[in-house]
Amino acid sequence: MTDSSPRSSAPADETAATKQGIKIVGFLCNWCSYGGADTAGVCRFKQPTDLRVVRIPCTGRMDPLFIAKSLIYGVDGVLVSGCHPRDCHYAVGNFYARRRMEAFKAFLPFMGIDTQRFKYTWVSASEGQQWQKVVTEFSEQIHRLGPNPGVRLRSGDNSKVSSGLR
Amino acid sequence: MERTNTLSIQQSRDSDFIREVEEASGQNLSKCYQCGNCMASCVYTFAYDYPVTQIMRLIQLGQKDTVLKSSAIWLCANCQACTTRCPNNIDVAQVMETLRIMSRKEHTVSLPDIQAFYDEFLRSVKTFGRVFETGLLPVYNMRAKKPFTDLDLAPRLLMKGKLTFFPAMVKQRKKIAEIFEVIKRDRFSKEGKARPEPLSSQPDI
Amino acid sequence: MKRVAYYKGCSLEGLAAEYDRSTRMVCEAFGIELVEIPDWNCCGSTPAHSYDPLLSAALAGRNLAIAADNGCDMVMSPCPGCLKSLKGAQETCEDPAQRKAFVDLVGRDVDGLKTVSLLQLLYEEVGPQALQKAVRRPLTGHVLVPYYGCLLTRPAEKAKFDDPENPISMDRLIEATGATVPRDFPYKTECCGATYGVTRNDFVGKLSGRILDMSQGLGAEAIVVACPLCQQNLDMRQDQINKYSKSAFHLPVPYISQVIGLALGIEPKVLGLDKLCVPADILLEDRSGEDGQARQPGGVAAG
Amino acid sequence: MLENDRNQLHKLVEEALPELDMMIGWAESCDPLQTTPVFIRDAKSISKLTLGPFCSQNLAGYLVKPPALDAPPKPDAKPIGICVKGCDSRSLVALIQEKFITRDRVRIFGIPCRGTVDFRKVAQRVPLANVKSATMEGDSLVIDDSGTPLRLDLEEVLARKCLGCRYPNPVIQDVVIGQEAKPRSSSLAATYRDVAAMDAKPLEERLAFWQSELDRCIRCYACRNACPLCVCQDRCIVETREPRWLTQRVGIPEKFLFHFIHAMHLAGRCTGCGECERVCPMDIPVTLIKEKLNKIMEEMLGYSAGLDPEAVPPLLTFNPGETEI
Amino acid sequence: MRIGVFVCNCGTNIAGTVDTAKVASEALAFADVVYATNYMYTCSEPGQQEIQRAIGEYGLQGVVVAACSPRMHEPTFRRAVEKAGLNKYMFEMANIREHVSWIGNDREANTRKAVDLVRMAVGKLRFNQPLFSSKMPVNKRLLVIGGGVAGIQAALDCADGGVDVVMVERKQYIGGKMAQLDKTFPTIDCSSCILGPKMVDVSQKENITLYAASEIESISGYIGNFTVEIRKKTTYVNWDACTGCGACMEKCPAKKAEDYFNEGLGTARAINIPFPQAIPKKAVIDAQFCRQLNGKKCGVCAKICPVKAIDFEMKDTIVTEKVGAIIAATGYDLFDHSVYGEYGAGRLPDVITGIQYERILSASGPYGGHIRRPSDGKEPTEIVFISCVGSRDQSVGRPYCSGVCCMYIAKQAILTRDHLPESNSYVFYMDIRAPGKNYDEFVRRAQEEYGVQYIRGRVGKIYQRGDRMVVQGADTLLGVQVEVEADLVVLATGVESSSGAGELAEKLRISYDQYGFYMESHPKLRPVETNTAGVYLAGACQGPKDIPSSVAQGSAAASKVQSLFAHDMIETNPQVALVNERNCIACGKCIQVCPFGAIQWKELRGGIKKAEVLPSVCQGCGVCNATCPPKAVQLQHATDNQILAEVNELCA
Repeated sequence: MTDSSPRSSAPADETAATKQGIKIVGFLCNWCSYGGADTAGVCRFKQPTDLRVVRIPCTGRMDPLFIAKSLIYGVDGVLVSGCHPRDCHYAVGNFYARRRMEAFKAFLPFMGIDTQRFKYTWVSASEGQQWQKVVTEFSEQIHRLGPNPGVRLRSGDNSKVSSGLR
Repeated sequence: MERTNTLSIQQSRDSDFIREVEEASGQNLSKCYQCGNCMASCVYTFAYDYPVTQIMRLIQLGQKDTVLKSSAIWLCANCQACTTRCPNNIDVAQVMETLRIMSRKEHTVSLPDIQAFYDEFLRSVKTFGRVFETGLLPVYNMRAKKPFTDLDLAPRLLMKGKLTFFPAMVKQRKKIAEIFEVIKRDRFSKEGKARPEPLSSQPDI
Repeated sequence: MKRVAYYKGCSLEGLAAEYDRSTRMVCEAFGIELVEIPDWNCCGSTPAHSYDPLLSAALAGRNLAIAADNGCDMVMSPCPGCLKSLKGAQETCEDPAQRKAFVDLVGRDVDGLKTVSLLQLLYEEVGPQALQKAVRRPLTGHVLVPYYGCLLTRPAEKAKFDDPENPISMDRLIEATGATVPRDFPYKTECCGATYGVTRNDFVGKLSGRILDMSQGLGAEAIVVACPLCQQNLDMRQDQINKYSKSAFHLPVPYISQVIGLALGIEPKVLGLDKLCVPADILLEDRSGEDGQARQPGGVAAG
Repeated sequence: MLENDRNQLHKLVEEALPELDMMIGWAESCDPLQTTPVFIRDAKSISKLTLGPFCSQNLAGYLVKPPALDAPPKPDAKPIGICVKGCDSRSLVALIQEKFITRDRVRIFGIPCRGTVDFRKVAQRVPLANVKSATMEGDSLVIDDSGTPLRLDLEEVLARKCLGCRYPNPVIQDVVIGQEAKPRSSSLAATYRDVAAMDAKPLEERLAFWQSELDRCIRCYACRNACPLCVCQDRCIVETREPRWLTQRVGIPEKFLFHFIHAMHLAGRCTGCGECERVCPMDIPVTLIKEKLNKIMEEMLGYSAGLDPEAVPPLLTFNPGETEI
Repeated sequence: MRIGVFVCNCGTNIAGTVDTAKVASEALAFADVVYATNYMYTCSEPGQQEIQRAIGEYGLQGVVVAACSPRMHEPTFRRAVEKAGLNKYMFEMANIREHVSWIGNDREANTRKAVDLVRMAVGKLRFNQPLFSSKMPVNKRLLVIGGGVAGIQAALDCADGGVDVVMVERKQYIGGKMAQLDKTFPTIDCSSCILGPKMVDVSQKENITLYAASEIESISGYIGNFTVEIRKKTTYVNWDACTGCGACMEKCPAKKAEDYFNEGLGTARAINIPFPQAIPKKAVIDAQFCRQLNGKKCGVCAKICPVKAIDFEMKDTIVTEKVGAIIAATGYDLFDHSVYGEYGAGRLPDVITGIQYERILSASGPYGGHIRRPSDGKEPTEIVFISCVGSRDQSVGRPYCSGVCCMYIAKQAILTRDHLPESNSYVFYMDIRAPGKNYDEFVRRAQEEYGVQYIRGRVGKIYQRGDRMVVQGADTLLGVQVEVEADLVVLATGVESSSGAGELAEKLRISYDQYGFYMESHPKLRPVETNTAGVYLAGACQGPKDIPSSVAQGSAAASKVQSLFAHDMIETNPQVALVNERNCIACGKCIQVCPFGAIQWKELRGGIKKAEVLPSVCQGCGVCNATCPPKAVQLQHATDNQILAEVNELCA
């Protein structure tokens, strides 16, 4: 096995996860959902603490590979949120994003990554309550799934699975 | 029920009641802003002790006793006018139905004759599987101590051949009675009550 | 041939036997096969629901289950009260929280069935155009008021048929028979007094009284109904109403199925027209000779 | 029959060559089971051209790889002649659609294809070193390994991508050589049989499968280099520092991310020619990854790449109305 | 890079649930961080000075502030670091207030999260580059969309200030809803008397170009430099020639055209000038009713027109205008009450809307200012007003208060009493919303001096009984059902967004709420600005408003425009896409997806093509960046490396 990362031993993984909590990365568009998250904060709508927000200008900026990168490298969940369709600050950015993320969502499980670890949604700057709901539900969903096993091979698990294709 | 013109809100407030009504009816009653449309639309308003708008208000204030003892909830015919026109999409008729069920359970039915009629009706269903109209009325009249109700109709109905003298019976009557029994059992086991209460002062159905 | 399960309900076995008869005749005339649900039981009506909604759902649901077991996908009930119970049973069955309890009591799920009233069946499966073509004995010249009652179209989300405030399906069917319908009868869906005929006679006097009054004011010769309870209140209790409101109404109250049956040329007796308390012989007058002109209905809303 | 087709090809190329800058085709190689690409400029070499079940390479890529990519064609440049099978033609359409090549710059010699041989499947039956020659006889591949000639049913040794082929006949061509071929599949189900089989497995098994397969990946980038639509070449983000998507670290996550990048960059573009899988030295079924995305594109957005040069690839456009895609 | 981290306590707003000292001490351990501290109020003057001091003292090259939302104070801190000599883009914020301290009480988890967010900000900062704005000239012309009172006010204010104004109005006249009103509350002054002179001003100002009967076709460009295509709709009358003499109207034989100005009460001619004071006073042919245009022989207007202005062959034309700022003042529409089956669903002729009643009251209206009912022309004596029809009603999707109905009902009831002293007016209401200056006094006067009967309750049903209508409602104060027999019922239909508001918003690239009202930048502090620079709002397009508020917003928007136009040049936003030519493979996908046409081909020597971003056109959405296969085009300040750095910090 070529993988020599420190996370390759399973028990250490889990203690770390329990101690550090779950990590969810949120890619939020600056105009709507980042504002929605701010609104939720201003209104003191309590939310789970697992989410870490990356501010992006528009969901149109979202290359699905950012999601792939996050999930492959062990982030436990990825939440992308932007303006409601037709409300995009850049008119059409979220329309592009919707197709790309929808296709990516369908693709993820094929590679063995649980599609439930990724969610995209639309929340406007005024929808603080909706944001609270989205974060709470998604965080609960990720907690149910537990820490992301990632794609690294676990030590001692070198059994080859036959491809059966040839 | 006797109306009082003073109300000590905290003393008579039952906040569980608000929650129970909301849960059982599936309606959010804090949406009601007292526009009065239900009262305006209800054709039975003339007969109510509390018009339906006020029933909604009383629930908001948690006035369980007043609500469950009101005659209004038993005079509501469930005609859906209030539900159809409520600007806040509250299913008012469903709330009234919920209150009827609750008042039954709490033994606070203010109009025993209506309950007696309902009970007689259900007894007929439980016994025959169907309602035996001709048989139902005299029994109800006796129980409600209004022996002459609808007696005036009898001759004409007889002439038109509309009165039947033998109840139509469902073959699987046992199955129907079983449904009644299961419901009764679950209903009271859920409430954690020791003994099923009779439906009214009359023998149990 | 359209095959529809038929849930007639207790009233149609007793006081509303003519509704049952005329319903069967009319459906047969239009090639709709009514399959009476074998060994059907009472839906429990309001008393069951106000005792425990699950009782109501189970009683009504048993009938649906039998219908489904017999391979029917549509159930028709001419009684709006019964229909409400049937739809309530389906709602209970669809509710994830109650589904298990329901299926345990009834033996199967019933949410796949379509449940309709007689009016909806005639309006959607036959339709005014087909009816108009089938008319043998047009009711031209007769002014008839359609009275739908409170439950047939309400609440709109559950009934999923016609308009809750101003339904028009029965208007269109009556017009198809050649009769005239006054515009915008305002009490189309106002309650007639419902089950209070027995317990609160005066309610019926007041509520059904104003329906009779408004109808007469609009020049109606008869009030057409699609509910056995409405019919009892307006027809059987018309004398009681007259006594209560010191009036002298004499308005026949036929069922929609009887009116359509007459127009199709079915014998009045076969339709049970003679069973109505207020005789409806006036409907048998042939006015088609009078230039096809309706007697002008009264009131400003006419036309 | 093959002989006739080859003669026809030679004749047509001979006629066309004076008007062409060059002719790209296949020629026999030292390996009886594989041909080699050949670039013909003078008539003497035309006889090298061959066709048949060993012509597995997709030649379309040669039209767009550097230096062709950086140097725009001169206005007076002659067109390039190219031999394409059904699948290769779709790559050509995709390249025309993305404006990497213009239609009038290519003279397309369409070759209806009855499937190409995967030499690795043959190797499972007979050591490759022993194979002296291989010829087609009807639907059989006859291998001469100095013993009794070994007869293999063509279906047994076809490349995986050929088994569910819907487009054996070129979808774009100027001339056609030989007779129309019958598609092996007409349904999504048949084409994506392997994808469906994979989808049917539990999530954990799928992960284990890819972990084990991709563990072998040596990131040689042969798959990328062979892909006719991987037009970035040395600017590919798996190798750049600006931006730096991947490090040189040898780990499963890096391998996963590399294949995700390859797949996502081909989403809505991949025509399923199978070159990536054919060239993989580690025997990893990498085309399968793209097949899944192709299936998603067809089912979700109703789009198959490489059929219509006028179409817009689905991820480069949108439809405001598609609330639930 | 030498990085300084400043963790804000924000009083107890952050420090209450986050251990800010611990966040600072952990941050100090991050690579490149040479200074970290926590501070009571970092945004305060001394707080900013502390940052500036540290930049000097520790030679900081980048600064991270962990505090509130960057949407709040990013500009503040950028200015602060700029003053200390750093490029303002060498700054990052970690939002540990709205996203941390205010949404959870678990101090330990909050602190952990704050540390993560700071680590991500530091990670991103390492990849930040100094960015520089450029200057662009401002085209000092203004486009006003909508010629109602708000738009008129904005146009006149700007025109007075010397700004060239282009006004586009989709109707054939300006004045909007106010032109249809008889009187205005709470002063009862005549609507056309106060609006008329302003309308005339618009037509007479030399620096206002008016396009009536025109709509916005497309808008491109950006603040300081918009290009607008305006569709001049077919009127079949050459307005350059038309003098508004009205001869055509008099002779037009098609008399059954719909009278839109009078809200369908009465009829109009197919060729029409809707009212005598109309601006512009030009005729328009209604193609639906014109005989000539429906294949019948006519052409009377063409024969009668003294200036030969009639042109049956006319087609829409598109004109292009270039402007530097845009004010949207598209106004509102009134709720269609036909969804209320219980109020007759529009079938009862004597159930009318408030705006119809305005026309009835108006001396220039269909009945010459005499109150009559539409069905039979009789003078009504019993008049019922019903408020909240299509307002505060969830069941019809209009849960908001329209804000003006209470007042206009009071006004109409007062005017009714003035016109018909013997009449009785009843107002069914739920609450009386009269918060303006002299408003509540006005409503009280209706009740106290004019004897208007206010009944607290909604109406359940209206139906015809004989010659009158029965209004069946509730008096919730008494707890009784009430019936009023009415000759005329006036429904106070609510305010809804103007039809087509959403389509226009998409052209303007501004947001609108679920009801179609345009979103302001900040509900309190930026009420007439939008999130799209250079686009401003005035009047009811932003939400229901009465005349004084609409006028005030018109002036407010005008002042915003004039402060923009006070500059000859504006700074561009440097957070735009940039092509790394070495990596560009000239696939053209960025050009294909750019929503703004901001990327074009550029030819290098030897005919090699590369993509090139026009920084002044680019809005910075990053779709190109997400699309580019070799990632040659990078959105500055949100580059792949910057986003990846944030993700990497989380994966570490």
